[in-house]
Amino acid sequence: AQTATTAAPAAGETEATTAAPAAPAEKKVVGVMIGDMSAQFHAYIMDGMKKEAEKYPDVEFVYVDGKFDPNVQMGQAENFIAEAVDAIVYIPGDAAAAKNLVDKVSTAGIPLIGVNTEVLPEDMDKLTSYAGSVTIESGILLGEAFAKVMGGKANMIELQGFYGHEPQIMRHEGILEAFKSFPDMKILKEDSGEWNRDKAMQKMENIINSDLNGKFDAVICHNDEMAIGAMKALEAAGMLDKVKVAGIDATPEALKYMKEGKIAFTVFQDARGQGAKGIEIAVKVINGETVEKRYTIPYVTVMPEEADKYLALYE
Amino acid sequence: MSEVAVKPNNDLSKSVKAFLTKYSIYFILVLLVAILTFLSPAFLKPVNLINIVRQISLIAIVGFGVTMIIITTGIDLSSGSVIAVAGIVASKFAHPDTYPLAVALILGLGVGLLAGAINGFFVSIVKLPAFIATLGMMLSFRGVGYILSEGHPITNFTKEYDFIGSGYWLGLPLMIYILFGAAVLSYVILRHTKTGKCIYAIGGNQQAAVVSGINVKKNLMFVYSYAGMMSALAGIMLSSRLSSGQPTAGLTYEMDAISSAVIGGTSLSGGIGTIQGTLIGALIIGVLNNGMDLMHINAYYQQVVKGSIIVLAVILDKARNR
Amino acid sequence: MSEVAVKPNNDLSKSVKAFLTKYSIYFILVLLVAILTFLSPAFLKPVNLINIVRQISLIAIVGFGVTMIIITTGIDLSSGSVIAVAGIVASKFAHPDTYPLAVALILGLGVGLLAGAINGFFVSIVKLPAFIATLGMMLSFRGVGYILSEGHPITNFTKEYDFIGSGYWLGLPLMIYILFGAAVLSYVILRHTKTGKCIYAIGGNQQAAVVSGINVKKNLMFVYSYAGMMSALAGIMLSSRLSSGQPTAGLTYEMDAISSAVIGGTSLSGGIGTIQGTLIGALIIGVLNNGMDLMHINAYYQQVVKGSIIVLAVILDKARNR
Amino acid sequence: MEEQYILEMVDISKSFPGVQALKGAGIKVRKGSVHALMGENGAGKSTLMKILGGLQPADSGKIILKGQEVSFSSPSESLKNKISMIHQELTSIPHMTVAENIYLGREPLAGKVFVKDSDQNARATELLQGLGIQIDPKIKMVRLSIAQMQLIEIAKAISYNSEIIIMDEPTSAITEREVEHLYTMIRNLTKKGVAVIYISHKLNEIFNIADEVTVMRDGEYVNTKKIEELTRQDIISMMVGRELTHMFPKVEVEIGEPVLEVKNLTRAGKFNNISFTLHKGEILGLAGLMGAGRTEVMESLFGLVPANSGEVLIKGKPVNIKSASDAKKNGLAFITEDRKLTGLFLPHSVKDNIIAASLDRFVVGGIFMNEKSVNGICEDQKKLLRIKTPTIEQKVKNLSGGNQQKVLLAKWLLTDADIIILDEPTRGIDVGAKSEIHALMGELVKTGKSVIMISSELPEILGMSDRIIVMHEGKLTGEVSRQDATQDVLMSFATGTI
Ligand SMILES: Nc1ncnc2c1ncn2[C@@H]1O[C@H](COP(=O)(O)OP(=O)(O)OP(=O)(O)O)[C@@H](O)[C@H]1O
Ligand SMILES: Nc1ncnc2c1ncn2[C@@H]1O[C@H](COP(=O)(O)OP(=O)(O)OP(=O)(O)O)[C@@H](O)[C@H]1O
Ligand SMILES: [Mg+2]
Ligand SMILES: [Mg+2]
Repeated sequence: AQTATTAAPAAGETEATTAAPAAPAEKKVVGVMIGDMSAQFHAYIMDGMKKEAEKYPDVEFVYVDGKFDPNVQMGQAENFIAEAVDAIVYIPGDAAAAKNLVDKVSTAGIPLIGVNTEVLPEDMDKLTSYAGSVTIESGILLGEAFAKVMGGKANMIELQGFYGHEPQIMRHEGILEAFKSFPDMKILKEDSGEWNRDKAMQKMENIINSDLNGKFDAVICHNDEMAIGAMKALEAAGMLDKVKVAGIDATPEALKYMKEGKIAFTVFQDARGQGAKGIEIAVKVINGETVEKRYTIPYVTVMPEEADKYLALYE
Repeated sequence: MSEVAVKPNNDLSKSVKAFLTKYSIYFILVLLVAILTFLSPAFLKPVNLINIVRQISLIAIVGFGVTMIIITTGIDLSSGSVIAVAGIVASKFAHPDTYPLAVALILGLGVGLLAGAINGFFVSIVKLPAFIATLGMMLSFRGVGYILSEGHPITNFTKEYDFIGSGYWLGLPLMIYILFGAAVLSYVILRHTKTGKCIYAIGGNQQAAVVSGINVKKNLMFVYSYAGMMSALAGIMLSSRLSSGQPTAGLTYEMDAISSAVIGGTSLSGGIGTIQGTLIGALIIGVLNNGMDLMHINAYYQQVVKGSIIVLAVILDKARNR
Repeated sequence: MSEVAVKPNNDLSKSVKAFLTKYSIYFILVLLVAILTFLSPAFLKPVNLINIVRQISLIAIVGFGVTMIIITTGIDLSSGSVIAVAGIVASKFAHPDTYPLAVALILGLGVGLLAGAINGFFVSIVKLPAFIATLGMMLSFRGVGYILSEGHPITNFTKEYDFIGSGYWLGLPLMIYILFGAAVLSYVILRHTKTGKCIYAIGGNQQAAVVSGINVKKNLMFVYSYAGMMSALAGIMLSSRLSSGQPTAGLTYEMDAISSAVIGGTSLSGGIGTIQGTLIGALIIGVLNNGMDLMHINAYYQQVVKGSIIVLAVILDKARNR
Repeated sequence: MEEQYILEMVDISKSFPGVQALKGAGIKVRKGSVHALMGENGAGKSTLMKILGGLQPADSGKIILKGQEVSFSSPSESLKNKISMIHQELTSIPHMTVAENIYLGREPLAGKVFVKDSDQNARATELLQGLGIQIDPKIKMVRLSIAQMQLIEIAKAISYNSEIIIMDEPTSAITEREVEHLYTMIRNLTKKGVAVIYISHKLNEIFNIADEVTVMRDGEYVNTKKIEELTRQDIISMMVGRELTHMFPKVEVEIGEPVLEVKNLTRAGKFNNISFTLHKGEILGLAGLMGAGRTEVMESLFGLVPANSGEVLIKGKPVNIKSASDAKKNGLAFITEDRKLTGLFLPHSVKDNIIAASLDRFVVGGIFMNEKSVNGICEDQKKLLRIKTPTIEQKVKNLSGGNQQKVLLAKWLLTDADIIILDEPTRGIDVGAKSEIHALMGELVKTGKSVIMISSELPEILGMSDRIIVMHEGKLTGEVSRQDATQDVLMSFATGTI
């Protein structure tokens, strides 16, 4: 990858001076690679980014949608390298598949700021900075809080994210990790709601009609969208008083349902905070300021009584 | 001019065979139900059957419009995106204390009609292949959905709007009545109206239809607009069922709707197809999804099984067109 | 009746017109490039052009196989799933210190060949509509991908394997050479071999092909198997490019491949289409995606623009088939 | 028998689901002879030949080729045994070149894989020149007229250098001039010892070219005779199984006032200044050679393709017909020449086909179809035209050609039009059905309707028309009354030699 990619910034500079009249005057550009704009959570990160970005009118921020396809993200990174942007903010759709992308960007000498999702441990060093959490922790928190809510004993259904997506894999691992110390927290059935309220609702309806009916008392979901879907199916079947549902993200809707007692709890991941931090770091980097290697924004378990506090964040 | 053409060898076996081939798709459904009942006792409970019908109602409703389109030798890949756009538009007007229910419904259906008319315009006036026209519109409409919703779900509906997707009447979900209504309407249009005859004629032989004085453009416009409206209806139902109008709603529903139609005997080369077939096709898909869940088949294997059974169903049904 | 309809009668304008219609798709690409160069100075830089070609190499390679399938009046919806399965299989054998590179390549391509042959079997022997057969296999193969990978990405490759997707040779990415090789191979097969003539003949008039003594089944088996292998090649390249064999790889790539073929002038009703057209079609899509990113068009609007331009390109290209 | 048969098909049976197409049928063909195979529509002629061509397997029976029993499981085996075939259905591949079409499946190869295009084109040029066909082998098939395509099919069948060539209705799309040319080609072939099996519904051709005639009826062998031993009437009664007295049953009707006047109708590149008048109760014959532009005139008259200039008057009033529905409103009906391409809805029922041009008449309440009246009227039409079908729900694709043609007629008669345009109404139709259709034309004019009949069969034109107009290369070249018309007069107008 050496020959051409190292040539990229050089080529960029020479061309920039002789560029067409349409070229804007010296405005710095930050490329922002969203993992998947259709994912609710990433949309909230982007909200945080856009809000923060308003503070820097002399920097242009370009948002692109990775569609949860690492190949698309790779292409976008290549486009940004070709364009010789000043920094890239990057939400990986997938850690394993981010390896070459990280290599390319760092070889090209463009600062790369990771947000929300970690890349592989051996690649973390190549990031200029990282603002986010450790994905597996969300699963651990979710599992631990559920154990607490259920008194250490439950028969659960696990609704996972889209199979093969990074957070699905890590959250599942986290949940199992948490349950190691709670041997009576049993998962009766694993299935996927594909991050999606619609799919989760259908899955739950079918499970309710299966022989598992009456045998489970908790539904643990990899995100709030699926938790809401499961909750709606349970509510329609009149089972909500016997079954507890929880997810991750603390979306406004989930918080609202928590207040109504329909969802047990959620795990807050500061989407807007992460997004804002990512933008802030990027601006610092292009202004030559020093930044830390890592800004950890921890997950927080949110119980119903705190719902209002978190709802206020979305105002 | 000889009598060779009509000479049955054995009247009984022939009529049994004719009956079987004519209704083969029903037998596949019955067979599937029988197997699942045997394997999972929970399957045949009324509450589960109601559940299945409610779950398939969306793809079946989309499928009715798509069936008409396929009969005219077309296809519609944009249905899933129309579901999203219509759901979002209706949701925007479904907040409490703003407009009466009718406004949300009319605007939601209206936007579907418009989307369908755009497809129809490209297919009938510009004469593009339906595949590429609706593929382009699949992308464009989805984008419009994101733009209208700014990427976020639209929530907080009136009680009436919520009732569409979650309400019950006489012990049955309202969605089942809507499904039934859409099926009857589509059936009557296709079987008992002049438009229906024109749809079949266009699909059977478009040139002959032109020579026979059938207004091909007008009828194609109707078919695509109607299908757009059916997708919009499904979009409204979905947003109400989920209490949320989402830009990601209905992703890949077009494939399920097309599969329902094709499994139900609609020919992709046009001229052949029925609404009741599509309903059965959707039921086969729904029964499969539900049955595999009830039997706790591993999700990875579910896809393999589903793919294989779709192919198998079509193989078994092939005799019909022989 | 009495109005003037068409009045050319001008030899020069006629031949210009013939030239334009024959190469209309090239002009659309040139037009697009001109517009983008004007709007975004970064566009025409060599490194960006190389980027575009590398980015489209996957869908173009898949598109070459799909083009042949569409020429026979078929379609392949399973390409995306084959990408995943082949990528996973190859990845499994690409760990350092296990097997030589050839093993990963042969097994990866072999699994694609097998998947293609399964499609071919259903289409040519069982005589199912290609749409439904490959739709079923799309689901099944995707499931197989999950089963083989147990839902996790497969990582940690040999240097040689990594080189496929990230290596450079003489200043150009290896992927571009592979694209070029696949294009030439496919072009030669389609244009200059007996098999190619058979493919066009089957698509142009299957009955005619049969009576001319062409073995339709054998040729269809070849076409689907070849397309499966092309998808597998793309799958191997993708897994290497990402250093990771993933069960979710290639989702919806089949639609991009089909779009490339259709934009490039391949007719969904069969008998018409070229490899160079598909390459141009893929370039149009790639140039669009890249250009819109460079021009900083909002991602939501990008979808609307992309959908509209696909439709527009096909409208402009339509003259060709008149 | 003085000479050995090159081919014997003995006791061949074949059934399709619900249809016994062949019951012990057979044919014996001598080397270097033209053997005509005759029979009504659906008698099983094509099926018998498809078995010989390897397209369909026989259920039972024997094929003996040059003394050896053989069986073919695919067309390529049959081709290898030096049997080639011109199929009843045109089998060209539109977007491939003429040369590619001719050498399909046996392209000249380099290294067993690569096609030598220039070789192929050279061979095709040579072949076509040798046969006197002026068509560039490098142009795409889609640019040829139907007649030219049929010539290419003939050339293709000959190019296999076969010992037996089957010609299943080779002249259905070409006119007298090309037919003459075909005769020459066939005579050259038989001189070289090639045997030709010739299927046609045109008795003229049989008497012109055949040495022997085998007749089939209802899937069974009836008889084989030398042509010298036969009269027209003999063949017809063998085919039909009864006497058929009136061949062209011309009904005398009083000709009334003009109902249709066409003035200077022109469409660039297709036809020029076409003017003619049609009267009430008249059958106007429109004759001409292939590509004369007859169909094109009617397409413009019917509003399917706009003309550039000209005037049309119906019952004295100028009309502006821009679509088929305009045409229908003005009392026109158009039975097109290619019933499969522009006439019928093959996958649909007889009933749905019959009502397709008169849907409005069955609509109740603005939108709904009145099924009861549909069924009643379709049953009436079925009886009236004697359409042979078990029920009106039968799919049209399962009917024989003649009955399909009657369904097409029924569709247009139901519109109750006053001016009926019949374009090649009896193409590919057996003598029995043909005379029924002719009788029907008589019935129509008796009730005061008028007919324009395009036909490439001069006997039909001469037998049926009250008046005949002739076209040549897009121009009207002559008009003759029934009394003055002879084959010679018409031919000289049609070839533009007057
Ligand atoms: N593939 C098929 N499936 C079912 N029936 C068939 C098939 N092919 C032919 N038949 C039937 O077999 C009978 C014989 O048909 P065939 O085509 O051999 O007649 P033909 O003598 O060639 O008639 P024509 O003069 O109209 O060409 C007819 O009744 C026809 O409907
Ligand atoms: N839509 C069309 N596209 C291309 N060619 C056509 C079309 N319609 C007719 N032709 C061809 O144009 C030529 C003139 O057509 P036309 O059918 O009017 O001649 P005709 O005198 O009616 O001869 P025929 O005896 O073949 O009916 C014919 O060779 C015909 O095959
Ligand atoms: Mg025949
Ligand atoms: Mg004609």
